[in-house]
Amino acid sequence: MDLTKERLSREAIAMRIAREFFDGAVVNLGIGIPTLCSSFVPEGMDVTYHTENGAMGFGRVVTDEDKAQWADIDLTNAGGQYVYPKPGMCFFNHADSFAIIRSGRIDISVLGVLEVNEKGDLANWMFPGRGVGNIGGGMDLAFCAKRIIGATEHTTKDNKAKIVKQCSIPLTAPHCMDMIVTDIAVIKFTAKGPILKEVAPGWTAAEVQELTEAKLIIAEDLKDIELL
Amino acid sequence: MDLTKERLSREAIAMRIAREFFDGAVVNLGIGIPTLCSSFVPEGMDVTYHTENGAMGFGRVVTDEDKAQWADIDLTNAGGQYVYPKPGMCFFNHADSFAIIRSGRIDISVLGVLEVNEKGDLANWMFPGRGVGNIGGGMDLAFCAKRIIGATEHTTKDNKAKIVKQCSIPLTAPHCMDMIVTDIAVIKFTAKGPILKEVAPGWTAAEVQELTEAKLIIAEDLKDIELL
Amino acid sequence: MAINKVFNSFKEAVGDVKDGSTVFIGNFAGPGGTPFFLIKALREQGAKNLTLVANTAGGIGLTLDYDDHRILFQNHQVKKMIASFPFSTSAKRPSEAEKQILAGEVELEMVPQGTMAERIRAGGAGIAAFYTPVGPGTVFEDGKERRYFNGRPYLMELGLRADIALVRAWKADTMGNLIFRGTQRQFNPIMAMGADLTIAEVDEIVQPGEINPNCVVVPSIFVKRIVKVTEKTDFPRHLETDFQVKEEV
Amino acid sequence: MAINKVFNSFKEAVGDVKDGSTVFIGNFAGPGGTPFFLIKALREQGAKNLTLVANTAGGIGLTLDYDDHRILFQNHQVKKMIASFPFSTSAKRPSEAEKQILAGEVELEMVPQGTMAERIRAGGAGIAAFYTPVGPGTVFEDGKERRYFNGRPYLMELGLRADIALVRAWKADTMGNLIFRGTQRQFNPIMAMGADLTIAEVDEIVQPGEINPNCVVVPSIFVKRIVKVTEKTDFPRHLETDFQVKEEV
Repeated sequence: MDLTKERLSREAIAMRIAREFFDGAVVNLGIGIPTLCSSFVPEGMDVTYHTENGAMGFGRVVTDEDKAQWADIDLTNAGGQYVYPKPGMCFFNHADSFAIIRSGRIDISVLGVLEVNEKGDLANWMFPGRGVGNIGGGMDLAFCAKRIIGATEHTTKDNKAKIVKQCSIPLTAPHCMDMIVTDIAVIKFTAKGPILKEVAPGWTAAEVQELTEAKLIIAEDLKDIELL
Repeated sequence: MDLTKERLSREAIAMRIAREFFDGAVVNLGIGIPTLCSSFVPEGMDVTYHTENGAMGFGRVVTDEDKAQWADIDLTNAGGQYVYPKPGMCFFNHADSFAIIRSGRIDISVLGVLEVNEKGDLANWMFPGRGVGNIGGGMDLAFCAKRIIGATEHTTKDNKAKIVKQCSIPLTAPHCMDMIVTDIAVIKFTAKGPILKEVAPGWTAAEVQELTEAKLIIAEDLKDIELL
Repeated sequence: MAINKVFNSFKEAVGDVKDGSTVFIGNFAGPGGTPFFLIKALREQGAKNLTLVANTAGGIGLTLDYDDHRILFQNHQVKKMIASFPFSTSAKRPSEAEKQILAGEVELEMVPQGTMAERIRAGGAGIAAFYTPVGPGTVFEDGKERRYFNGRPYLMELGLRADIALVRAWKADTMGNLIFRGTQRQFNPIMAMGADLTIAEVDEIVQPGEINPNCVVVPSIFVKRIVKVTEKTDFPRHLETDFQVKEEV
Repeated sequence: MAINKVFNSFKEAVGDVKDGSTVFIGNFAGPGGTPFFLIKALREQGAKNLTLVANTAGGIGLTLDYDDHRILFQNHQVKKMIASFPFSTSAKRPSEAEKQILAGEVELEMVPQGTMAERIRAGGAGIAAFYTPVGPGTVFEDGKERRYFNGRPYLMELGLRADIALVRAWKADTMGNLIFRGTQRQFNPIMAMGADLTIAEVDEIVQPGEINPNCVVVPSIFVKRIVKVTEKTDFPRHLETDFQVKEEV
């Protein structure tokens, strides 16, 4: 197994996930790779972002060069990053924010992943090795958003599989994953099991399986990940 | 029993109840006699009115002569009457309005009375003789306000007692009444039973008891109702 | 494509309401906050066997006499009414709803007003049920679970959702953010939250950004369709100004 | 006597906080919406054995480094923490709260964020408990009642109240009506609703009537004390203007 083989960047993972967005979609982006997705939404597509701390319809994360003019501690996303104001945005309290989530009004929730198993159970809140974790708002999203997409490197820093047979850390939500996009694969979770739909350019299904503990079903129409 | 003996007017009942208000009190006034109370609050006393339909801190009911200038269908009390706007008033939705009631933040709720029994159970929502009724927001108030004061004529139009041994119509809330002010008496509900505290000028305790089915305890310091 | 939820007519906005739908209607005691024109359009549209959820069943006679959802009863479109104040205050002028309820043609579920508001809010917030202190020991306890918390009795009440919400607001932006005027607000915001298809009748439609984002009462996500009122009603309203403030009242 | 809830100093406003109190603190990921000066005053005041309820346990390191309620841990005033995001994001820079929690000096109750918000809202709304779809099949189900509604599993969660709420708002009128600026709002309005004594730290105090009554977010009835911030903080904020709007972002 060639572990030095080129993988997709974090931006490319975000780019692939952004292709799942649609005009009019209401999307919640978790901290990390998920936040990057907002930079790759096609021109002319109207995606509305929701953030747990009580805002919708705001713009992208403020760039470093814009911070002097645009950074405002009263306009941040769930990761505490500054975002641009945008016409039509609105604010609401935390109970209303989670009323939106719990009542199934988030079309797509993009979440980070620590482990996901064959059944689509997600575990992403307990820090590996620290014995502690932050549940935050991820559990509400994982249980209640219409569609959950995972965004992650395919393996841990020490090359352990993240797509496993059984999760070893506490779950965020059972049976919640719809799809996961990693730096080498796109996998869809189904009642039959996880289906490998796409691989990173230069990777084979067998190579992806080798870095995956869960048994993958190879899609008949398996193809290379397309980013645009 | 002299049924033609003079009784207090509806305004006088309201006036006596207004004496129970205090500076800073949050008060909810029901439809009918209760609404009249707001006209008799002493000068300089700050009483805040709450209404079920989502407002607090508004003014009195708009007078007939002021209607042309001040009547506005978007500024009404629970009886649908126009009220004056007042600096510091605010509006909220119906869920928040009853959150205020249910969490015990109404100091005094003044309610109409059809029947009240010795234990202080209140029945005031089923129209007598029609077999139908409107529960409205009265039940929430009767269960949750800090103090419930009843406002009513002492007897029905055909001279039947309203203060009874057992309520004959469905309850609004059990054990909720603190005090009732009628056109001939002020009665306080206690664990020992209803105590007759005040009588209308010219009335004796015996005369009040005669128009009352429930057995009244006569207060040692029984006195005439004072309105000012 | 920029989101634009504006519909050109009330007729079009309610065109696809199905027979058997559950419909929230913003309503309290008087005309303020009632979506008359949507109600009128729904009568013309004609959907039958509706379950209506509103504070009154229309035509209660407490204030002005006007055409609210009583016209849906007159047109025999209602199968069931969920309300806190369903009956006319005058025995001499029973509403059409009252007649149909007493004749057994329309089923009535009466709910204490605060419980109704909380049930609607729970439905919109993804909460299946909750425990309220209101009702133990009364006829409203019938068929409900009683449970004690800290020694106090509570009743379990279920969240309530609707297929359609007809709401009245003051202004909307084209994306669907809503603001309200005074006590017009009442049930409207929570009903907007709790329906699959929320349709708002408003006095004015503005561009996104024209409503101060700190003042938005109903976030756009809850609203699917917006229609502007063009016809004048003859109720007293001072739309041209903010609320005037009268000192010493 | 006109109601006036303005206090002249933070010290005075928190002067009577008792040992053993449960305290809500408005807080999310960054400095926006956190009542720093009230927290600082509470540290000086010194009440011990507090139960804090806040989204984080302070000093999480997700954004800027600043003195939030971590100073209450540094001063050993906390007995129990209820939070959704209690730990530092960096294993190398564990917060003081984290050390005390892991050492068993402080008890931790971790609650999913939406459940925490709803529990606070329920406490403020007189609701004893509610059923949420969040949590079945996870460790957060432990010790809770599971119940099915329409075939879907829900967990029963209890309302949560506090003795004191320390909240941050933008402007107050002297009667206690509050408005907020952007995402500063977060937990603050529901915490204001759910405490016996709510104390608000604000940028500006105005006369009654100066806040548009249609825009009030927290009705005055929920707020008991107000204190104006006079010291400047050096976080980026553009208080002098409404939110500017950048097109095409």
